[in-house]
Amino acid sequence: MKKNKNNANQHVAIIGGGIAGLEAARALLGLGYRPVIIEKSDRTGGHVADWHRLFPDMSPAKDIVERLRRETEGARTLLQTEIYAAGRLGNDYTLTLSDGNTLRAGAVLFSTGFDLFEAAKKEEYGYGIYDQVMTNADLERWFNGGGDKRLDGKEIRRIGFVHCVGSRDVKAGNAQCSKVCCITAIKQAIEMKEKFPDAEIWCFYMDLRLFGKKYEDFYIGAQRDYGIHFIRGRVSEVSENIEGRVIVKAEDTLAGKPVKVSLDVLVLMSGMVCNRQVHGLACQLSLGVDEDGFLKSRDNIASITESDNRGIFYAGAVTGPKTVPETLAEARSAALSIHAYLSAQ
Amino acid sequence: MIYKGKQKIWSDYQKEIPDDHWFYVRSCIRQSFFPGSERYFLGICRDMLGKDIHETEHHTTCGGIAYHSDTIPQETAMTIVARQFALMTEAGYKNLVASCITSFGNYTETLETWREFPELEARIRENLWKACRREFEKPEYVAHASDLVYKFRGEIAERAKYHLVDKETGEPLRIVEHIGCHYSKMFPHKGVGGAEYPCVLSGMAEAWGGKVIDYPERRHCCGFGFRQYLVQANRGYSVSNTHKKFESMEPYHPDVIITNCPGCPYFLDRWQYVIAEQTGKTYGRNGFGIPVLTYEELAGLVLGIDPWDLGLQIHQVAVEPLLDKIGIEYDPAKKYLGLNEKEIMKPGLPHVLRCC
Amino acid sequence: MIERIPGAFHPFVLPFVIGMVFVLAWCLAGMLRILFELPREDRRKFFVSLITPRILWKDIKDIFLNCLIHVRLWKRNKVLGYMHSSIAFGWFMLILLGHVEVFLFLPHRVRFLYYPIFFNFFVAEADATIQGEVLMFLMDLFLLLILSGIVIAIIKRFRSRIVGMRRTTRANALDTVGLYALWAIFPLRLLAETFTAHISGGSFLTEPAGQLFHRFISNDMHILPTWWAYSIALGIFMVVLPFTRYMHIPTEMLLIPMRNAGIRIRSARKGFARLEYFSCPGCGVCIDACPMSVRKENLKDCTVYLNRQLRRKNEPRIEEISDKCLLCGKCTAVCQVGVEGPELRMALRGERKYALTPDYGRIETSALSAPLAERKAKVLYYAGCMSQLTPSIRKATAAVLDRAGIDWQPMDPDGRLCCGRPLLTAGRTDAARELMAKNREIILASGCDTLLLTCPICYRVFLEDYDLPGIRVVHHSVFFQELLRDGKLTPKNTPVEPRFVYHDPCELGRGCGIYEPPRETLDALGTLLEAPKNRQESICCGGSLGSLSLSFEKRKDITLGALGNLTAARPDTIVTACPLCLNTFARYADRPVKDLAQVVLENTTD
Amino acid sequence: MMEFGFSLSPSSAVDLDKVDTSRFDRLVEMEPQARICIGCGSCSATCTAEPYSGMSVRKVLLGLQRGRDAEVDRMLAACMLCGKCTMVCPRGINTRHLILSLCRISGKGKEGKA
Repeated sequence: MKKNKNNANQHVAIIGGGIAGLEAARALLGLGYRPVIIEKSDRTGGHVADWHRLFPDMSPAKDIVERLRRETEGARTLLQTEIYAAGRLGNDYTLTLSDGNTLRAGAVLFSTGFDLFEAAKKEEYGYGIYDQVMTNADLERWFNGGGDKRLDGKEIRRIGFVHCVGSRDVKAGNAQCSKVCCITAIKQAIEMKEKFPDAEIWCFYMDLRLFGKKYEDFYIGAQRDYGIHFIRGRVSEVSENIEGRVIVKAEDTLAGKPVKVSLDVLVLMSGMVCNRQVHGLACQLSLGVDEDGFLKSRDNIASITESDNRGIFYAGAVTGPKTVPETLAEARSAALSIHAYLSAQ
Repeated sequence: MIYKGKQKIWSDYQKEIPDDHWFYVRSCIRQSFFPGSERYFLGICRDMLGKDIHETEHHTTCGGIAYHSDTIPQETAMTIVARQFALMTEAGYKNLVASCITSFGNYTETLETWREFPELEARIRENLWKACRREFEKPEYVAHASDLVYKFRGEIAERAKYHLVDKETGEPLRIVEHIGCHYSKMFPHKGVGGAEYPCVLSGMAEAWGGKVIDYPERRHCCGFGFRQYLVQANRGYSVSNTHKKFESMEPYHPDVIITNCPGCPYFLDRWQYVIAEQTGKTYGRNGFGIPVLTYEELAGLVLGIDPWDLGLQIHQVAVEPLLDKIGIEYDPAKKYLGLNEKEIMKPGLPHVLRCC
Repeated sequence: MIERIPGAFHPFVLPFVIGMVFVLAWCLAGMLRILFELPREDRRKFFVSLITPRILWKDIKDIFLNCLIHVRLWKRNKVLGYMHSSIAFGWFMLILLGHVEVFLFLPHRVRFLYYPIFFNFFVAEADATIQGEVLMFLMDLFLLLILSGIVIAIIKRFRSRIVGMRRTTRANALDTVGLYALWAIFPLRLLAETFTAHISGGSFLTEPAGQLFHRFISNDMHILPTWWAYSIALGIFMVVLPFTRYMHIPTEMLLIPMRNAGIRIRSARKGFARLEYFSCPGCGVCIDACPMSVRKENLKDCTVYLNRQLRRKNEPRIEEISDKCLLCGKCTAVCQVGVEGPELRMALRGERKYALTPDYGRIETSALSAPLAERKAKVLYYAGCMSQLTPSIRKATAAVLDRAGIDWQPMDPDGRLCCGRPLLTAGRTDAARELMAKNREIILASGCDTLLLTCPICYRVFLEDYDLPGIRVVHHSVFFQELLRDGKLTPKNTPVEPRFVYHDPCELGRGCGIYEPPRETLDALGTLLEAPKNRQESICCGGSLGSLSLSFEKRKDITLGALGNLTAARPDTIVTACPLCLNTFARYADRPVKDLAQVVLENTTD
Repeated sequence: MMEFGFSLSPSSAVDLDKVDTSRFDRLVEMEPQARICIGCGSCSATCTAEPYSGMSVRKVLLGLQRGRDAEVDRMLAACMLCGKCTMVCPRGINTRHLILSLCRISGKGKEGKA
């Protein structure tokens, strides 16, 4: 698409400076727009910035985040900034920011992402109660060099992974599949096996949803090359024995028998849940919210990056759990949609 | 164990418990199994705390045992419950307190069902009217008696004569708390502390100086399970269940088990004898078992009531090692003297489990 | 004719004599050992065969045609056939004619083992008579024949592709010694005879050569060294012979009469099996023939290497090779001496010790046979496990049988027992017998007179290993051909004749010798094309149950290789008569693969 | 010992801490593919021996990892080696050879004498 001279005057507000926001900003910069990234935390990169390595190529998450940061240096990035109010003014949108300024933009992109399910809400898994229970995010933090007393200096011989923590669970309020946890669990199990070669690892799953490119290879590799055990059955309860080890109970539904195992560390695969903070803004702009709390696209097939409102666009996990490549592709797609929209004005 | 984590959960599951004016419904079986418990509950509430607690001789079973044993349908059980509500309404009370966990569960389940299916409530009202020409108002509040004791645990602690500590070492006693399944497993928000980490008993134990043990099979059923025990052919399951719990708590060397259900203390107590006979194994020190007390009995001990007045001699597992450890004074000679020092018969002694 | 050397002895004969005595003793001991290892009844069978004129004549004929003329090799590869028969037959004739000379001229010297071999050294003017002249001429002729063979052998050694072999075995050190000794023998003989030609006489080869040499070197000092060298070469060859592939020469001469006597492999290491793996000439024809050879890593898993490892007693490799084989039987089909690779492997698999014994005690045959006995159809159709996985075959067969008005019923409509052949191929013979006994009870109780099979695996075991008196065991390829021949099925008139290529399933073709009936059927229903490799030479589909250890991924190349052969003639449809071949080919084929039953159904009318 | 008319029944739960998987470990050495089963059940569904014995390669592999050796041996003894399971396995496991290997190692990882 050709760069439009008039684009230079056009502001596009990007709400959320995760990888979706950054990638969209990068694309919009390329098209000659002036994207403004509004990020509530003190840094961009979102959840991916906390991650260590990404499947399926095990590439460092840092690389992509840093590349995106570098390539969006030309965009205005407002950190530690929240949006107090939003409204429509003619063809434009005005956003009242927490820094007291008002931003006027021709289009608004919601790249507000997701929240990780709060693992402590699944009380039976004992996160925050039993010493040796941690989450996928805790583990990535540890992979990134942040110390963790659950692992540092401990003799780790037995590790468990619980899939679907807070996802596909109506009792936890999230019926949707969080999509990336199966492959993340397998990735982390392999990484743990590499760190603790003598450890035995069990993954407790309900279904294994390995839909993406090379995911199945990961699965076969985890079984064949790393000897990771997969038990089809959801963990029912977790307790602690007198030695401080975690006792996990589940049913091995393939064997039709209850199983229990004591572990040195248990990792809970917290799922992606909707970012509830964005609901207020969505309400002000009368955007649809799906039953699962994610924002509603105009339709889920042809225009997933478009809202029902002219000039408001979506990218990434704001509309539902997404993988990194899906998020990036949606961000570029949204940038093009924004360009088409603004060009038509 | 991260104690703070538990405290957070406990704070999420606190329920408001009315201060006074209760309609008390007794348990079918507790009066014979733990004859002192209900009496001292009323004693503590009325005499010590000066509360208004009313009970009536017209109260019957809540139907819970029959319901959970699949011998009566739910409608029948609900109609029986409705009759208890009618008694309460007639007596002019709005807060119901149940002595029995199954009753508590039964009342809660009935009320929750009616909330979901109002037409069912209408039918039950009709049934009750047809059956005994009674009408009722739903209680504003349903509590279990242990909720009240939990609420007043501080008052009891203030008046305590003994604390749950080893008098020799000053160490807190290691206490296993066992919550009846129907207390909060069905409706976590109806129990103090929720279902996973209830604090109704642990709160009492800690308030009175003890230390609660969180062992792996803490959540497990005592083994009663209604049909598991009531059908004789299934009793193996029942005792196996109990055995599993004891095996799990054994490494922690608990001093006492406290419970808030009629069935649990009975089975945790009596099955220790059966397990000892079957396997030769006992779980307390020196061949004794682990004493199993109701929370009222424990409160009674803390308040300095004579163990034999509390009916502790009725337990299978001897409580003397526990009494000695706390330093509670008792007269061994009076163990088998009943009310007014009347001789009640001495039981025969088991072969394996040490009882004196 | 003059005897030149008094006493008819010279020390140079010693290397030959020592070698000869050694090899004869070795062979005698070996023969006795094998005879001793044979089960008593087999031994008896062998002796009886030697006095049965019909078999004896066949023995002589086979030994002559195979060991000397190499008829089978001629059929396969004319250059190699010429090479082998020139050396073997030529050498045989040299020995024979040597003896004739001795008999004719110096009959009292016959008892000297070496005399006929070194005849030209010991005599003078042997060509003085017309008989002598003719014999000398023949001797030179056969020597020339051998030398021509040796030239080809040398070329083959270094450029096997020139003689039409893609792959051949790599010789070990002793084989190489034997080989060079063998190569050396005949040029040395030529030299020796050439140098003595002016004394003993010679013919068209030795005489002119002798005269030629005399122009350069005129004294006779070099006569003796050449005869010494000739004798030493012979001696070396015979001493190393038992430890080289050349052992096949004497062994095969025992193998042929034993096979003709009807003896089969009973034990994997002893008796007849030992005879087979020592009969292997190590030529490596089976390397190119083996379907596994499409993968380089499997080049050393064919029968020639099994025989080599068996001789070396390399147990891990023996196990690996015997488990990997597809049992397609092609190595046997191309083998010059007829080493039965599959049978050898099955016997080896049978040697395994298992901690767990199969037990089929819980299978009640009465319950399985009762409904069959009630219905009592003439033809009992047993689909077998593999046809259970290819319902197209079962349905087509049923429809064809109905179309032809056959009174039939299925034996295993809902999957029953396995035929037992997979257990046999895995070497679990006892378990197979137990299962076969159960099937036999069911079949006998069913009251049928024909047992129809659509699976060649089942067909072979029912044919070879079951005892079903009064019941005809027939494969559908034969049965349907008969139905067509008898007019019970009518070919459909089609404007364009479908072009078929027929794949011979291993168990049906090489296994049971059924090649023509399916072809006749296809020919009647359409145009039959032939794959370059067909019938005996057909290439295994790669799906064979015969291989125990070959993994799924590694079979793919075999299948693709077989498909390449089948599609060379550009057929519309690949037709086979085995559910396993069908299943395997269908996975990778670029055109329809059908069972014969489907083709018959589609191309006949009611 | 007093007779009560009932007795302690062993737990039906599989305690993975106590399960002896040495036989499975030995199998994995011989047949690395044993690990890649996904428990789809194709083998069980197609098994010729299943109607007479409950044989299932899936259950065999799982049983070995859950300490159910006696059950595994009972199933293995019923196998007819027909090879259907090998043909249907979506992961391409050579189940037939796997069964033969398993038959060579008995109960506690001991090997049948060759």
